[in-house]
Amino acid sequence: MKARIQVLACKACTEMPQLLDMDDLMNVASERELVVSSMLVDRVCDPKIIKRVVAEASERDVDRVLVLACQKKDVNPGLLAAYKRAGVNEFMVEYINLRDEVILPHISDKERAQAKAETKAVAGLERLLMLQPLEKAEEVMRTKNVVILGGGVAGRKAAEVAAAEGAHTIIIEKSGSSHKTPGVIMPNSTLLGAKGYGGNFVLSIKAGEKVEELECAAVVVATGGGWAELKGPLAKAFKSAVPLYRLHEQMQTGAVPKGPVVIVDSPDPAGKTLAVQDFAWDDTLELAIDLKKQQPLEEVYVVFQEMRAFGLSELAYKDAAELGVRFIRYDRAAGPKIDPKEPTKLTVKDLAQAEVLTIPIGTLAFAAIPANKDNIGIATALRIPMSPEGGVRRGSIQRWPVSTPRPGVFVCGSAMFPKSKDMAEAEGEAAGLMAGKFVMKGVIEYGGVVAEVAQEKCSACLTCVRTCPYDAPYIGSAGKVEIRIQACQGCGMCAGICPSKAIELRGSTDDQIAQETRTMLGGDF
Amino acid sequence: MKTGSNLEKVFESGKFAVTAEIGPPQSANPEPLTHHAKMLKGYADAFNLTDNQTAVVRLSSIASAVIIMREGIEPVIQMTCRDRNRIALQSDLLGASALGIRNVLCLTGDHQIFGNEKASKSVFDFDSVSEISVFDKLRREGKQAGGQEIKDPPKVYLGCAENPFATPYEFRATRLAKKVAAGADFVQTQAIFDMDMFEKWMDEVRARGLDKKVHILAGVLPMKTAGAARYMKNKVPGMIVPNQIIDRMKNAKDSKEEGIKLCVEQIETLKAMKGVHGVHIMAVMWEEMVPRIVEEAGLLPRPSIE
Amino acid sequence: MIVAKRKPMAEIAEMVAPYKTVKVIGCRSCVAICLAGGEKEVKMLVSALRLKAKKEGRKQEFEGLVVERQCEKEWVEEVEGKILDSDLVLSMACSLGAQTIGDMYPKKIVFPALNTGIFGVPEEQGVWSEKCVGCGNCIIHTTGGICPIARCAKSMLNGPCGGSSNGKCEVNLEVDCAWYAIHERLKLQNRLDLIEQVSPPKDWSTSHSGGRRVYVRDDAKLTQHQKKGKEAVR
Amino acid sequence: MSERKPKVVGFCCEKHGIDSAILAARSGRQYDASVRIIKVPCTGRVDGIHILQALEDGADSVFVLGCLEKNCHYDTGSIEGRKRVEYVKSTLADLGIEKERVEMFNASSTMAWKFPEIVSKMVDVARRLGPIGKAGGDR
Repeated sequence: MKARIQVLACKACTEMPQLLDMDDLMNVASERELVVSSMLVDRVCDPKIIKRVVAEASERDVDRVLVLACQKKDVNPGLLAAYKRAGVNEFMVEYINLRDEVILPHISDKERAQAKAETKAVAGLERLLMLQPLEKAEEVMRTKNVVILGGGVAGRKAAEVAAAEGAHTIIIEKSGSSHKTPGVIMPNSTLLGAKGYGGNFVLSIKAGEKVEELECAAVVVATGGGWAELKGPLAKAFKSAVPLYRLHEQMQTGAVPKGPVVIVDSPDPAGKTLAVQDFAWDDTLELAIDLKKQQPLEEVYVVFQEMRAFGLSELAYKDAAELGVRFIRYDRAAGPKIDPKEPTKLTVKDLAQAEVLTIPIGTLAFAAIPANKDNIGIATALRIPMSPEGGVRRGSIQRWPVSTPRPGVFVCGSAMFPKSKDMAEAEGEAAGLMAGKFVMKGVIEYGGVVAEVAQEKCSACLTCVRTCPYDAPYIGSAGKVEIRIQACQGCGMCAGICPSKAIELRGSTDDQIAQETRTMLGGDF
Repeated sequence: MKTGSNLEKVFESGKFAVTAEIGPPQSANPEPLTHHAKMLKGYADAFNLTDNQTAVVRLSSIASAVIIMREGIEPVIQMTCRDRNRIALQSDLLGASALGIRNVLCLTGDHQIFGNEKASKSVFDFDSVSEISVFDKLRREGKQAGGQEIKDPPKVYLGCAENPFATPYEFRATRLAKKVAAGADFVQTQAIFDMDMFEKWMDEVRARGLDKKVHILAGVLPMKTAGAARYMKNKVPGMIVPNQIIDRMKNAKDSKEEGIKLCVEQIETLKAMKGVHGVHIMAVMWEEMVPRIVEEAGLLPRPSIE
Repeated sequence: MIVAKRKPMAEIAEMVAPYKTVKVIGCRSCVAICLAGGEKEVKMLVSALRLKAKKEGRKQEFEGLVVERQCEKEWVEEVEGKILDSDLVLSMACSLGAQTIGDMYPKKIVFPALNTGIFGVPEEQGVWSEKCVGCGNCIIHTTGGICPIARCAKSMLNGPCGGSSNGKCEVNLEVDCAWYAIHERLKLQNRLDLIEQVSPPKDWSTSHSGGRRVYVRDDAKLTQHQKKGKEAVR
Repeated sequence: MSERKPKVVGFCCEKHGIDSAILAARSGRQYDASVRIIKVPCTGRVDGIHILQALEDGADSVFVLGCLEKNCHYDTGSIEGRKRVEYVKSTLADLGIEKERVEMFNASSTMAWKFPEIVSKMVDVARRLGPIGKAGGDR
C-alpha cells in the first residue's frame, strides 16, 4: 500500500506567521507526492482542532503525519493519542520543530528561514516515507519486590517510601543489626549477582551461609560510606583541618568557625593517596550560605577544581555568590598549597584569572567523599557502571539523580554520604519513590525505538556487547547477537559502532540519517 | 679502477677473463684449500670460494679466501643472504675488506632445505639485489643500510650471479639489469649447456646495453658422466641440459674425456660471443681438471697486469 | 584471529588515484572483528576516498562491497560481476582475501587497503596482541601455555635473556617478558622442572623457514571423481 | 564567491544537545541559518560514515553535539560520539583535508549560550575553508 500523508502545520506561536509565508510552506509540502491532506491550523494543541484534523486523517485514510510546529514534548499528547485511535502508528507521526530550530533563532533572516523551513518540511516528508510502524510491548513484572541494599538512614527511608507506594521491600543488610522498617530485612546478607533487567531481576543473595535466589523488580543501592582519613599534604600542614560533615556538625551545635573558612574539594589535590568517589557539592553550597549568613563579614572560600551545581542547586550557587562566597577554580596540575612553615595561608592559582592567590585560613574543611569499598562488589553484581573514582555512577541529571544508567536500579546512600541525615533521608525518599513507582507500573514497557540485528551480517565480534551501557546485546543461541529489547534504551551506540553494520536503530537508521542530511544540504539557505 | 683487484684489471684491460671455483672443505682442515690453490695458481684470474654452497656447512668463505691468499692467488668471496642479516652481512664485508679481500659475489643463497641443516631458521633479510645495492652504497658513499655513516668504507669489486635458464625467461635480462642498476660490476652466469638459449639471453642483454655496463662471465661446468647431465636436467631447478648433450655423453667411449671436450668447445663458442667477457669454470669436485680445460681452450697464459 | 590494520589513508589515496572504477571489498571475518575491514570500515573508506577525489577534482567511482570470507572463492564469486566491472579492486580483507581475489581474476588489479599484521588476541576492546607466529610446531604445553616464539622478541627457548627487568622486555618496556611470565606460570603450576633442561635448537622447518607451507587434510579433500561431479552441477 | 552560503551540519543528540539548541532559541539567541540540525537519539549513534557522507554531500563543516561527558543521558554515549569524531578527524587529516571541518562539542540542556557559539565557530570554519574541492572560501 502506498503511503498516505497528512501535513499539519500550526501557526499558534506569534512569530511563525510573522516570519514565514505559511501558504508557501504548505504549498511546498502539499505538492509532494503522497500527501493526501494538508492543514494549516491556528493551534494544534486545541482539542477541537485535534478532533478536526484527525477526523480528516481518518477520512483520507492517512497512515503517516508530518507535524510542523514545535518540539514533540510541547505538543498536546492528545494529538498523538487521537492519531493512535485513528489507526496511525505513533512512530509514523513526525514532528518538525520549526519554532525552535528555524523561527526563533533566525527572526532577522526571513528569506533564509523560509527556505530552511521548506527544506525541513521536505526532509520530514522523505523521512516519513522511510519510517516503519513500530510497536511497543509490555512484559508483566513477576513481583512487586524492591530490594534495598543497605539498611542505613537512606535505605530505611527508601524502604518506607517504596512500601507506601505499594511495593514489597526487602532490605539486604550486611551487618546483623536490624531496624524497624516496613517489609523484610535480611541480616548478614550480601548481594552476589543479578540476572535479568529492570522489572524482572533475579538476584543471587548470600544470606548467612546460604545462597538464595530472589526475584525483584527494582533495586535501590543504599550502602553506607565514610570519610577518609585526612592525610594529604594540606591536611598535614593545617593540623586542625576537618571533613566537611564535621564542620556541619559543629555548626549544628552552635559553634562558630574560626576566622576565614576555606572549603577545598579534596584533602589531597594531587589525588595520589585517596580514591575520591564524589564531592559534597550541595553541602558545600549549603554550608557556605549558612556561614555567610551567620557571619557576613567573614570570608568564605570555596576552592574547587570545578563546582557542579545542577538544577535547583544553581539557585544555591547564585545565592552563595550573591552573599559573597568566593569561588576559586583551580587546575589539578596547580592545586592549592599550604606552606607548613606558615600554615595560616593557602596559595592557589586561580584558573579564571591566571593569578596566584594567597588566602588566609581560619578554618579548613574538605569536601571529598572517598569511595566505598563495597561499591565494586555491588556494581559487578548488578552490572552497573562505576565512576573511575570508584563510586556507583549515577544516571544523567535528565534521568534523575537517584537513578543509575541501568533502568530499575536506583541509588542513594553510598554516593550520598556525607550528607546530613536530612539529606540522606531525602535521597532515600527519592530513590524509594522512584523504585516504588517503577515497580507499581507492574509492566515493563519496551520496544519502539530499539536496536535490531541483521543476524546474517553479524560477525559476533562482541563489540556491541562490550559497548552497550545497558547490557542489551548478547550472543544468542545462534552464535549471533540478539538484543534484549526489554533492556534496550534506544541510544543506538551499538548501531554506531558495529563493524559489520549488522545493527540498525529503528527510526534512526543509516539510510534515514543519510537521506535527511542530504536533503538538508540540498536546500539553498 | 675501483679496487685494483686482479680480476678488475683483467676486465678493464679488455682481455678474456677466467675464474674458477674452489669449494671449501666440510671441516676445519685448511689443507684441501692450500692444495687446490697451489694446483690452480696461474690458471685463472681469480677463484671463487663458495659460501656454504647448497646450504651445506663448510669452512667459511672469508676464512678460505685468506687461506688461498697466502698461496698468492686472488679470491672472490661469496656472500649469501641466507644465514646473515644486514648487520652480519655489512660487518663481514668490512672484515673481508680489512683482510684484503677485493672481490665479493653477492648471492641470495640456496635454501637450507637443500643442505644438511634443514631445521635451521632462514634469515633472508636481504635478497641479492638489495645486498648489492647496500654494499654499493657502503663502498661508494660510506653509508650503511640504516643510514649510519662510516669512516674508511670497504674497497670491493662487486659481482652477482644470474641464471638465464630460469623462468620466466623474459625476465632474466631485466633481473640482470636490476643488479647492474644496484651496482654490480661483474656477473657470472649459471652453467650453460643450451647455447641457443644463452645466445637469446645475450641478445636481450646486448639490446639493453648491459654488456657495456657489466662484465659478463659465462658459466661452464665440465661433466663426468651422462648420469650427472641427466641429474642436472631433471633435479636441479633452473638448469637446462639439451638432450643431445646427454646423448653425446651417453654415447661417448670415455665420458670424462667427452665432458672436458664439451666444456672446451663451449668456451670456444663463448669466446667468440659478443659481450661475453670471460668464463667462470665450475669444476665441482673436479678442480684438478681446470688447468687442462684452460689450456685446451687456449686461455693461457693468464695475463699479468700491473 | 588474523589482525590487520588499515593502511594510512594517504597511502591508500595515492594507490587508488590513477583508477577510475574502484571497488572496495571488505570481509565479515577476522578483519571485521578487529575493526579493520568490515562493512563499517568499507563505507568509511569509500566515503573518504570520494571526498579525496572530490577535493582533487578527479572523476572516480567508488563502490563498497562486503563478502563473508574473502579468502574463500565461493564467497568472492558472489561479487564477481562487480570485480569484473572494476579498474581496481581495493581489498579491505587481510592479505589472504586480497590474494584470493587476485588469484581468481588474474587480469584484475587488486590492491591491499590493510596491513595484515598478527595472529592476535583481543586483550580488550581495541587492543590486540600477538601470541602466535604460526611456527607450525606448538610447544606451549612445555612453557606454561605461553609461546616464547611469538611473545619473546628473540624467540628464545631457554629462559629469559639478560635484558628482562621487572618482568618486562628490553625491547619494549611496555611489553611483558614472555619468559618471566612462563617462569611465573610454571612456578604457579609447580612445573618449573620443565624448563630446567637445556632445550635443543628448534626445528624451524615447520615454519616459514621450511618454505611456503600447504596444509592438507586428506580425508576432507574431494577426490577427482567428486570434483568432476561438482563441476557438472555447476 | 561572497554570495555563497556556507553549509554546516550539526548532528545533535535528542537529549542535552537539542535541548541546548532549543534553550538558545527560546532565550532569544540568534545564530546563522546555515546550520542543519540532524537529530540523533544519542551521539553514540553517530557513525563516522554519517559525518563523511555529510561532507561528501556538500557540507563545509560538520559538528556533533552531545551531552556533557559526565552527565550523558545514555551514560557513555557522548564519549563514544567523541571517539567517532576523532577517528574521522584523523582520517581527514591523513587525506590532506582540514580536520577542523569536523568537531565534537558537549553541552548541557542549561547552556543556552553554547549552541550559538558552536554554530558561529563552525560557520566560521565553513566560510574560511569553503567547499571541499573548490579553491577558496568566500574571503
